[in-house]
Amino acid sequence: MNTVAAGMPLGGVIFMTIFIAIFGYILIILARLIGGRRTNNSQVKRDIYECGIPVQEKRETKVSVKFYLTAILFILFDIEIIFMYPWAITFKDFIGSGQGAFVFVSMLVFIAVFIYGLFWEIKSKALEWD
Amino acid sequence: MDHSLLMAILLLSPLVGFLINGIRYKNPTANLSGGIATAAVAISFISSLILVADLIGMPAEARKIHVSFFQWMAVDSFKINAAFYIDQISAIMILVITGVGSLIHLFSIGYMHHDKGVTKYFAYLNLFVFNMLILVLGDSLLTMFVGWEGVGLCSYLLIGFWFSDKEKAAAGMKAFITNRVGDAAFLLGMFVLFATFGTLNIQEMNALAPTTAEASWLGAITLGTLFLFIGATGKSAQIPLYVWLPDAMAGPTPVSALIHAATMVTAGVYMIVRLNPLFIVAPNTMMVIAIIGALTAVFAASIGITQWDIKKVLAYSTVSQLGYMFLAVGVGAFGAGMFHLMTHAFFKALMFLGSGSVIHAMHEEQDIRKMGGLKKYMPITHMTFFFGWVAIIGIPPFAGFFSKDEILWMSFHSPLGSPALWVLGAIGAAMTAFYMTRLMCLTFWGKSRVPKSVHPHESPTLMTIPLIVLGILSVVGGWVGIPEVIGHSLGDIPNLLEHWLHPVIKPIPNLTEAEHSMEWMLMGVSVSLATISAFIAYHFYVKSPETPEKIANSIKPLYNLISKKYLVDELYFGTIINPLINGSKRLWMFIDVNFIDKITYVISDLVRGGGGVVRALQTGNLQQYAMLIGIGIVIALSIIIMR
Amino acid sequence: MITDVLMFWFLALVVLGSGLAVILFTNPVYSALSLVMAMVGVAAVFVTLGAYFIAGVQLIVYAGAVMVLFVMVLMLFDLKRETHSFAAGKISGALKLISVGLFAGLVVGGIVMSQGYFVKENEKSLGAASATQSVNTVAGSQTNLNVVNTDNTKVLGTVLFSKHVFGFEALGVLLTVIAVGTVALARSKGGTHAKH
Amino acid sequence: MGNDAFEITINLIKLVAVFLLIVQAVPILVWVERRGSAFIQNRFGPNRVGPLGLLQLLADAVKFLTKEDFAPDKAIKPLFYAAPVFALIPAALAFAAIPLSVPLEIGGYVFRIQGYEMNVGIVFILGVSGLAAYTILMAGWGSGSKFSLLGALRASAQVISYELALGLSIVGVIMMYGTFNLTEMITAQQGAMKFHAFGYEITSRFLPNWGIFYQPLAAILFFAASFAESNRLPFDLAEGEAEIVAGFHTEYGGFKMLMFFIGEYGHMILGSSLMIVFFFGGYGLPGITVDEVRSWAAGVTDGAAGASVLTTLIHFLSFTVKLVLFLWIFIWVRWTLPRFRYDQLMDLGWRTMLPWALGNTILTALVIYFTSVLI
Amino acid sequence: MQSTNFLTEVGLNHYLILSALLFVTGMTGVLLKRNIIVMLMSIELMLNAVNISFVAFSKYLNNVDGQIMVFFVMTIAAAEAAVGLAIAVTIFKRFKEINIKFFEHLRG
Repeated sequence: MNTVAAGMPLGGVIFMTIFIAIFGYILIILARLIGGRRTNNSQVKRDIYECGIPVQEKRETKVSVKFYLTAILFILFDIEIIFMYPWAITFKDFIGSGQGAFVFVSMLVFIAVFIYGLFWEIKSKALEWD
Repeated sequence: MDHSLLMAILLLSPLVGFLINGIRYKNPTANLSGGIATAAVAISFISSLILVADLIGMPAEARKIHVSFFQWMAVDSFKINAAFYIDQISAIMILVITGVGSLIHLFSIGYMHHDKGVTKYFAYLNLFVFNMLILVLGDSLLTMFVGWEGVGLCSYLLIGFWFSDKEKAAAGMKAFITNRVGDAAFLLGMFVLFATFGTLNIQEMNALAPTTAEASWLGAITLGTLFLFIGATGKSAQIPLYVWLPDAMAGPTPVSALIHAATMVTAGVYMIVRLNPLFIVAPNTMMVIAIIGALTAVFAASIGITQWDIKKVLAYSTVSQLGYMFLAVGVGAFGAGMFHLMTHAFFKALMFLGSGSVIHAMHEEQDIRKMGGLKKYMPITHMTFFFGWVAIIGIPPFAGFFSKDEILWMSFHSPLGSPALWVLGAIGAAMTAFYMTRLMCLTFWGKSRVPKSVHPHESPTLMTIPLIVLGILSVVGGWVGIPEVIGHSLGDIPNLLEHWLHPVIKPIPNLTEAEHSMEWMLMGVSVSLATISAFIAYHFYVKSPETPEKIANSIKPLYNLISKKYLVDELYFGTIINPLINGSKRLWMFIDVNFIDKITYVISDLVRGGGGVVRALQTGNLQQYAMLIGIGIVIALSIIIMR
Repeated sequence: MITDVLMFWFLALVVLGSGLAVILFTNPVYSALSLVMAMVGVAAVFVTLGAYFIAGVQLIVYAGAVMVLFVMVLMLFDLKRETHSFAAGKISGALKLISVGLFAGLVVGGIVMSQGYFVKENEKSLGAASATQSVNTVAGSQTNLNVVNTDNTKVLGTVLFSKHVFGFEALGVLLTVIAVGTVALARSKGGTHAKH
Repeated sequence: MGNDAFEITINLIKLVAVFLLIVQAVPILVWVERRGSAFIQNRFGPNRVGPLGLLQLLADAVKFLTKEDFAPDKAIKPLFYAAPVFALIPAALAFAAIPLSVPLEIGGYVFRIQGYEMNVGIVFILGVSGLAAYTILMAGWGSGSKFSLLGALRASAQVISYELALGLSIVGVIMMYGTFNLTEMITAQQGAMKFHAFGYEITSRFLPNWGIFYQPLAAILFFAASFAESNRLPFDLAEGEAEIVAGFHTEYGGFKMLMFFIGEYGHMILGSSLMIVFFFGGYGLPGITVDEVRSWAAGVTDGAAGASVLTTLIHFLSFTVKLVLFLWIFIWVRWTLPRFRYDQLMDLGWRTMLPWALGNTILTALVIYFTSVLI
Repeated sequence: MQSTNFLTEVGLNHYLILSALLFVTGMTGVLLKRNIIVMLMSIELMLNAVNISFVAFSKYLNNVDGQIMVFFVMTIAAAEAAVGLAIAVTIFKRFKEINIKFFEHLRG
């Protein structure tokens, strides 16, 4: 087959990223130019949103540590899932070459560990939001 | 299904059972954990059945299933794979291990029902089955050694299962340490064989084995096999390393049935049979094996006559029967050895389980002087025990007859054997009949001597099912190896076992054609000897219970010597263990205190002083540490580059 | 192939530039975002080296997961600009810079000097490229750098699940241990040195 | 990128076209959404400007453009302005990797109807769409408002949580087709249902050979997860009006707001396209292979080029029809189902979908193993 | 050396030098930054640098093991980031302090 169109996708990706970025900024600038400046420039307009009361200066919001815990668990499980990809893609080949059982069992062990971790998290209520 | 998966299931299923039970050992219910453990072994049994069925389907010369999972280690030319193979020999073994094993697991559910550590118990049992399978299936001596050590460990753990009792813990340790002596010899044997053949793979070694016999005592193969045999004496309780087995009866009775009768103790025999092409070319080793085997058979049987503990009697009986197996392999009758191994596994496991049933019924009482007349309380146990009894004393057509007869005949007939060995074997057989009948009489027959506080009862169904199955096996188990002479006269019954094993067993060199008349005569002699001594025992212990005591009193010194087990334990303590301990104590008092401790004090003082100086560097500043690492790398790099 | 050369220099510029930006920004959130940029750049570098799957994993794991965590933590605790973003201490700072400089010089010098060695190694292995181990049997030469190599990932998977299967299992256990450990850590109420 | 200047130019234009395809789809989708919701809720919807209110789009665009562009004082300006621009990128980049039709063959050139052909297409798409979390975080933090920040944290936690289920649910699909390449997947789904099991070849005359019949559970999980990924109802917790105003784009207005919209619809289009590629045969016609269509086209038209154009068009049309159906489901669901609570959302992601996806993976592996090993 | 080729012929050395420079950048960050989280990020930078050289060697030595090592390094790096951040967050929650200088007080 002609490899031309297949090509290296990298150039395309970079081109597209740059193109969209430029396109987006142009639109913003365009909107700025067309939208213009209004004369009303009061403080209230330039404040951030605050349910109709004066803005509270302190921005020390209490954020639940759950968010960051979720992110950590996400990383770990994400990697475990990523490890399954090369397995999934080669599984049929392994079966073909007669090593299916070994690869299957090794992945089962891996998944068993994974499930253990998952159920530990569920049991320890780390994944519970209230 | 492909073989690698089946093999993986066969091996891993007990391991998974071990992990499940081992991890959740705190929730003990005997039914659950025992169910898991039994299922695990039963799965193994099913997959081994499938594997063996496949094996039978193959042509006779190519019967072999070889599975290699991964490379375990590789050092230069020394390569060991985690590979396992099933041939005709190991096929028998895996069937026995997983089959008898699952029956014993089933029995244990009932037997250990009230024990606190029941989950732990089943975890150990499963671990044992796993290790035993590795031992049996391993395709190299090193893989086998892993299982060899593993079963030793499990045996230790299970003998000392009730470790809060000091004596039982000590029995476990005794077993472990005695086994270590044998294991060291096994290792040495491995070294010698590796130096000779450059491989530890069993099949390769068997293929490389020379065809001519090695006459010298110091030849490599003779030396290697001798070392291996010493290893086998440790594991299989032969003279001089048999002392641990009777003590091992401290463990739970199903353990004694599984480990110390049916499977682990036969590992030595199995190892020799598996390496038979090597052993057959070392006639000196064979001679040693045969003599030790025969001596052990008689020696242990004589001790068995004087014991009062039901399990001890069975234990010495096991040692004695193992002696027969070694006698068989020693005279080159490897097939007969395997045959006896198999039948022995059936009837001895049966008898141990039966004794477990009795002990269970008697509320942990093991002394046969306090039993008697149990026949009417425990009909099933009695019936199955009866089958075991007739099997072991060699009454035709029960299992033990065929195997024992073949051993005796081969020890007479084989060029490696001699009439003297046959005489020893026959005496042993008579003694076996005597003490077994004695056990039978004192336990089940005669009048009851059961204390008033004990109410014997039949065991629950869970425990009697294995007994019944094993009882049937003890009856029919011998029919797979009906000797040619009998089979010929009854029609055309083939010796199935011999045909099965034939491709993997090296024939005995210079074996002459058997004379049928001679064989019939010897068979008659041994059977009648056994029958006569059984009748004598019956007479002594049922008809006139006072006679044995009189005889014992008339030969008091000899009786005492025998009932104290020939003072072998004391001998070992006096000559080996105590001097070792005393010498070590002196060494400690002199060298350790005066030199080694001093040196360490000086070193520690130096380190402490130096540490005081270097301590200033530990500021807790992470970046400073990183900087020091960086500087170190820079220096190292510049040395490398400037060089 | 001039486009490949240009691509390399462009990516090198992006990676090094955003790498420098990581340590030069005083606002840690900007640092984190430039690190994301650097990681995406590294993924692109992997693509130029023919490691497509690894590049994808780099995107998913590093750029998509690890850095999300960093950014989240920074935003969670609202860590804004710091007046002194670099450590104090003139002498130690100088020492650190000197050691870093020396290190850089030594490594780059070593790489440049080693030219012949690696090239030789390359040719040697190219000559004896075995079928199973060849990631880019053709990509060893510059001209075929861009060919979409179908078997790359499959070879990776095959080797991972045969030769490195124990490392793989060990990592599975490690990840579970970390998952359990971080949850325990995040829940702890502070250490034994509570001096406040 | 290409051999000669012509080809490079075409390829670049193709990329621009793919992007514009998303951008132009947004006003239409907005209109469909408004009319559709009105239809579902028994209202009229926009019907004043132009026929059927179609010109409402134009009016909206004009209104957005003429809005004053400003940023709050507390906002961190570079991030505040960068966030909407970057919101456009991930979905468009990922969408460009999806094959929309059969390659066009004209005069020795082969033009793929897709932005770029990728061998590791799935991994690339997952990786790039994972970057969408940054735009949300940038917008939330750059606004300098606590509602924005809270909304951003919520949204990103939600997006990454469902990325797990998303990634895991397609492991079974990858296992079945043994490839990451989307074109190969589509090729494998062509024609009537046909598979091998236990040594037999099983064919069906009625069902197409689509992934949905092999992986129904994966399809459901994937579809639900792609709802969450695009922050659509019932998973639009990021902008729960009653709790955190409008989420991470509370402070945005005018054209910048529209760009977030484009990003969201882009994700919607991406999710639908992936559904189509993985489970509904991609651009293929149900039960009919590309070769059959091609031979038919060769009979209808004269010349190879004409046949190729016709084939490509037919398949592009097939893809479009499927895409429209799925987008309609997206809209339909939005106006049918109520919003989840946040704890329910996280529960669903971590404790329901993840184990199910895991079970699906194991089950698929088992079935594949035993059907191919057992005789 | 061959200064004419250096710009136009990209080879293994280019990737290695890129990797080395990136590594040094990260090292500088670890040594000099005060914010513990930025230090962790610098460590990630260093690991990325190492990964580049792994993949470069993998390509030029025709051996896929390098890519698998990258896979493993990424896993370890993610685990390290998770634990490192968990510790940093725990300390921050307790003492409201993120400066590396403060961490000296934690020494035993």
